[in-house]
Amino acid sequence: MDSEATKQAEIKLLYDMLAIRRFEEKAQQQYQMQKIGGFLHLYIGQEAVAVGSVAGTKHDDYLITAYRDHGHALARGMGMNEAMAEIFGKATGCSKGLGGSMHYFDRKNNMMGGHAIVGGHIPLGAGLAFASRYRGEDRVTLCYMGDGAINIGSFHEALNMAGLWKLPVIFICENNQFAMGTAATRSNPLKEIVDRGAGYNMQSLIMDGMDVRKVRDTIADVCGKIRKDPQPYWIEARTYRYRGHSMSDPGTYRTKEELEKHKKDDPITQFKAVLIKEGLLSEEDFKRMDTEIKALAAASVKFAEESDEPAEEEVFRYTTVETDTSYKPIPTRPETSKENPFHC
Amino acid sequence: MDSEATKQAEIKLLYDMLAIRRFEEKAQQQYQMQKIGGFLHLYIGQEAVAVGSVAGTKHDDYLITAYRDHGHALARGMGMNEAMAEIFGKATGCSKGLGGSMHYFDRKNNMMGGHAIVGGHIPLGAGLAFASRYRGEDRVTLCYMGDGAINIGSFHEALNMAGLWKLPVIFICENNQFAMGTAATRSNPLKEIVDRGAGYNMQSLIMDGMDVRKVRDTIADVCGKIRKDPQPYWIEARTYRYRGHSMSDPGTYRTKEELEKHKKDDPITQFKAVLIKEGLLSEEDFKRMDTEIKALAAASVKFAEESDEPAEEEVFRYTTVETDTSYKPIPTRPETSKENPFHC
Amino acid sequence: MQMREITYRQALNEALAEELERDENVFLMGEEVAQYNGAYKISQGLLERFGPKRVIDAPIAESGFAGIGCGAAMVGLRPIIEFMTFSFSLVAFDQVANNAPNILTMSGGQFRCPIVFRGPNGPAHQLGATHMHATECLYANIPGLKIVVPATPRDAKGLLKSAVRDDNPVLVLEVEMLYATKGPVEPPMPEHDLLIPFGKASVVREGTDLTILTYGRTMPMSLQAAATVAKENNLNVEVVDLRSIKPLDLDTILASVAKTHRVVVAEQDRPVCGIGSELTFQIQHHIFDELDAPIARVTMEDVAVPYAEKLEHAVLPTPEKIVAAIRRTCGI
Amino acid sequence: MQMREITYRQALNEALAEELERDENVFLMGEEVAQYNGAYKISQGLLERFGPKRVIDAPIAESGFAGIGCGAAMVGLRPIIEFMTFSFSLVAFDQVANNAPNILTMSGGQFRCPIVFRGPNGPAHQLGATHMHATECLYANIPGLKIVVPATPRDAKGLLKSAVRDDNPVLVLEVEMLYATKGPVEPPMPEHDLLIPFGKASVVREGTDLTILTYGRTMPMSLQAAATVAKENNLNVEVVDLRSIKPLDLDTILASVAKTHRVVVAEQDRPVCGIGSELTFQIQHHIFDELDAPIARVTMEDVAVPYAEKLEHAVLPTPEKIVAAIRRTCGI
Ligand SMILES: Cc1ncc(C[n+]2csc(CCOP(=O)(O)OP(=O)(O)O)c2C)c(N)n1
Ligand SMILES: Cc1ncc(C[n+]2csc(CCOP(=O)(O)OP(=O)(O)O)c2C)c(N)n1
Ligand SMILES: [Mg+2]
Ligand SMILES: [Mg+2]
Repeated sequence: MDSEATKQAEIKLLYDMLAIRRFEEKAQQQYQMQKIGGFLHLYIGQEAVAVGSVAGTKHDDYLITAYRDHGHALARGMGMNEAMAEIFGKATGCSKGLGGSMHYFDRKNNMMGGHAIVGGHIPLGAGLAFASRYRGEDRVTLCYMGDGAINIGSFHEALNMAGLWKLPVIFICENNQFAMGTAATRSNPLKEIVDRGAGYNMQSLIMDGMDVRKVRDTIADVCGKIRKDPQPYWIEARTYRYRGHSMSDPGTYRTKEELEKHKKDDPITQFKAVLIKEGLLSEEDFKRMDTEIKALAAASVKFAEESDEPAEEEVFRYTTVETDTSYKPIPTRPETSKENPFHC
Repeated sequence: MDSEATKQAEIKLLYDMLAIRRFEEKAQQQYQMQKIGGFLHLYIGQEAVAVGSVAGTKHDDYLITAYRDHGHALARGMGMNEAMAEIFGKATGCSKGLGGSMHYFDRKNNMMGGHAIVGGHIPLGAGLAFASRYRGEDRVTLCYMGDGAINIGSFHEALNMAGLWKLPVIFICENNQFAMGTAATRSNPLKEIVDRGAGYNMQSLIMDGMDVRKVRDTIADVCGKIRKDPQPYWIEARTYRYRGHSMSDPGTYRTKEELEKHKKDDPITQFKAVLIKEGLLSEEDFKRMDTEIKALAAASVKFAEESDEPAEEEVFRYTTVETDTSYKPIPTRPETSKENPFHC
Repeated sequence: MQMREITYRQALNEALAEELERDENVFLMGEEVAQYNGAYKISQGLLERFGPKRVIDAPIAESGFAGIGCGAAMVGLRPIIEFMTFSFSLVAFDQVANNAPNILTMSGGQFRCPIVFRGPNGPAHQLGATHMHATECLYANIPGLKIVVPATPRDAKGLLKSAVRDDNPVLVLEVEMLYATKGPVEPPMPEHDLLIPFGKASVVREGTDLTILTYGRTMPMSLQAAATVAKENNLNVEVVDLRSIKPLDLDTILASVAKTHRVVVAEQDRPVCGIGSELTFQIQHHIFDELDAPIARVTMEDVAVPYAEKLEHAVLPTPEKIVAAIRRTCGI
Repeated sequence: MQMREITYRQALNEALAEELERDENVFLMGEEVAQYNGAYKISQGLLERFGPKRVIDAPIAESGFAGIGCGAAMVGLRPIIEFMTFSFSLVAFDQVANNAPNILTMSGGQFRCPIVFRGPNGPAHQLGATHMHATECLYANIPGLKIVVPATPRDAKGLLKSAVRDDNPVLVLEVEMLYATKGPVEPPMPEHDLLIPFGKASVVREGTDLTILTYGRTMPMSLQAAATVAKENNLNVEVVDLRSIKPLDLDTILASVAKTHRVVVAEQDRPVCGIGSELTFQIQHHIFDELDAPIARVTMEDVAVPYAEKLEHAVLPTPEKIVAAIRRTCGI
């Protein structure tokens, strides 16, 4: 990449993080105004994980995550309009208003869903990687989960099989230190969450989830290794969530001081300072960027409000489908090599 | 213990192993004569694990295992009559003929069941230990499972909570190297099964499951430690099953040579030779013992045959029970100390 | 006795507190039940009052802690296991269906499994398809489980307390949408020990023209529908709140139907193999000749529940749908 | 076309082989399906023929490999997941109920989940309570799943092949007790591509006096019962094999009932909220006036299935019980 492209790529990291932040602030506001129902789990504080890791992948690598999914979807290229319309329950939403905040899907961006049963998507993630291995593609799957999810059975079963069959999947534990009100130290006996990989003889590492560049570089590096030599990785991303678990959470399980301490590591503030120091960005640039993003977020609300509700038939239409040939599954990667047999 | 008592205890180890062997040979014969239905999973080859580990416990420590459960029940003191009657489906069986071979229960011996859903009993085992911790008893639970069971979710959930809450339970993986036809190396990515404990930060060790004394001493030692300092252990017992997975298994997944090789380590033959060498037993003594045991096994068939079938009402009687005060749960251990609070 | 107006939530909380107080073998375990005071605040204050031995936060491992409860119950503890919602009990299905009820049978009666599984069940509001399972009909199919669904604060308290004292595994399926509703309840212990027996339905509105069989979330909807048709159609509808799904109070059900000859089942679960289908079988089996019209049912639609509010509303039971079913059944 | 007599087991094996041959996206995964040739030998020879990429032994981790199947299906593979028995699918319940069918809805149609779950379902012989679950009524309650239960070799082959080609999650619930039974089946591919559509019941015996609605294990029992009452009571009983539980062939069912006016449901599952209760609801709902007698059902008893052979026999459906139900329903 030439230096201008490099520069743009760096700035895009900041842009994407800020976009997630402003989008969610807007969503939070709408929720408080009761324009949105259901649960709303905000990603604020964790933006570097989604943005950095997505930046370390190719666009056709698969992404799958839990219900705290706005960040991953936006980082992968979903527009704010689609994202906001979904939580408004509109037909123009990324899941046509049928999924809601916890169930964002975006096929064109290979975002294979937010999933709301804790741990339930981890086998799906292994399955996506299984498909890539089956087809001899060098595609990598990124499967995100929370620190609370590592205690449920489906986590174990998926990691075991991923290890056994050398599936090309990175399991990223976004350790934001709490599962709802339960500190990670109260839900598992490990010294460090990264240690859980040892039970699967799996390559394991920790990454600073507040540093977007480190995340990107780690994931890019690991993806490179996996493409050459398919195998799963277990990565603990150390991060923090600034908001409550969901909108109804009073957050009494942590002190103000703890929260403020972590806010000092804010991935956006930190990275903005770095870019300014490196001369890639001025305070002015940042303001302009922020204004632009805020306008997009505001516009997304308008878009969502003005969009139509999904028609009632949609529900029935998507309970079962007619089997037909018009539906095309995701195409295999061009790099497909039939030479790479899948050994179970 | 005086030396005569010690001697008797050593001989009892051999006796108990031989009793299991002969009982199951008889059961196998009855199955082949079609006097028994359902599944029949034989423990032959693994006797040292059950006998040794039970010898390392106190009688009111809890035992729980999977469907390959005859050995554990007999080692714990169940009579052959009750055991044989159960697989004959008779009212005199240990579970009144309602459970069958896979579901042996024996309350008076604190044998908390054979359980037929792979891994499904592991949380129960943790629950028994939880109850002991809750009551401040220094009782230990022995929870056995196969090498195939370590890949299922409930295993993971139970070990995680046992580690978290420091439950007094020994998880014993009887690694007989196969889950039905699947070699352990084809079902998990570990170097050694004992490594799985690392994912739970759990004290872990391997024991030679063909050496009854080593098993007894290991378990006695670990029980002692747990009584002082409650915590779970993860133990891999290396063993081998000589018969098929169940009676219908042709066993084509292993070679005759492999089987013969392992038969050289036969826990009974080995230990008999040791006792003879140490002068605790003569060849004559052994023959007498064997004759006595064989007679018991034969008598158990007669007992089973002559026993009544359970009455039809029994089924309905034990689907739900009347809540009443006549039912007494297992009493707490006399050593109960209310001083030992349970911290979650 | 002076009745008080308390919420369904508070009633459950009192039941838990009274049973924890009464018997030291009783403990409460589940996700966020202790320090967080419960995701839906049912266990508010219990950690403080009873301490961490009796009120226990579990990791996200429903199958594991359901099983731990079963194991502890086998040797005499009386666990109350909270599922944050019963949609999450699906990951523990095998423990609830294969261990809790089978231990008694398979041990030939040697071991009992006195365990309570409780938590909100059935559709809430805009949570999407994964979080909206009404599980009563799934568990009703499993022998050995008792199942109750309280629709009022008084029933919530009295049924939960009875559940804790029952020697069998009992599911107390609560209704999130009713947590904040109020109703009269007897004073707390020690003044009064409120126990409501299982297997007793409650005729919450007497009538002669048609019987609505209902429970849980659709119970207040049924009363509303009955009021509407009373006013608009001059129909006198009887409303029977089943309260207990298993055992079922067939006597009360059949007596009501034998009186009205017409039935609408208003249920919060899905239609196929649901509670309504079972009730239909039972009624026609026992009093075939008493029926003057086909039994109608109002249920969730047989679709994955959509997120969008209007769509969700369209697929869930409503008072309007119950009114329509009543009119259809009465040929109006 | 020359029909052959082959077993139900062989028919399933052929179906798997033909579909694996036809589409390289199809793979078979489950415990012991490859090297061991299947616990019940349904996949005999498939590893040898298609290799370890297509026929895959999984660890004991039903939830995990069911979920892996769903993930693979989302991107275009066509997994066939074998549960060694459907009793073991209970540990994977959430994957089958919450992921397989909901992905389509929740993604607003972006992703399909064309997956087949198959294996023996329902009571076998003397395996005790944990191993005897008939799961059809549990899964029938879940929207988005299709469910078929073949009772003959031909149906086994044709329904399984259709399942593999369906774009929705399909459960093929096989009957272990019928694996060894024989019946006529068309020649294999390429000569004939046997596809049996879902939602079509089959009238396996015509009659005028009473309709037996049945499927799976109780289908041959029903034929036997029909023969008995033909001989002993001069009754001419129609037997309808549902074949497909969901979608249900209401047309055929209602047409038969409208002809005979009497119904016995002979089902292999448990009574409460079972298939029979749903059929009863549907029939009375659609053709209330056509019924001359209450619908009777013959099911497993609502108890944990005991091990002892005689007791087991006592709680399972039998031809004798079906005969008795027929006579009762006909007032004999
Ligand atoms: C099986 C299951 N159990 C419980 C829940 C309720 N629940 C939703 S989120 C959550 C906490 C998860 O914490 P973590 O995995 O750390 O993710 P985070 O919220 O921190 O992103 C719980 C208990 C659920 N959705 N699924
Ligand atoms: C959940 C579940 N899946 C599958 C089975 C079928 N099954 C019974 S035993 C067994 C193999 C278990 O092997 P292992 O744990 O090594 O114990 P072993 O038989 O060697 O004693 C399997 C797959 C089951 N009973 N439960
Ligand atoms: Mg977290
Ligand atoms: Mg084994």
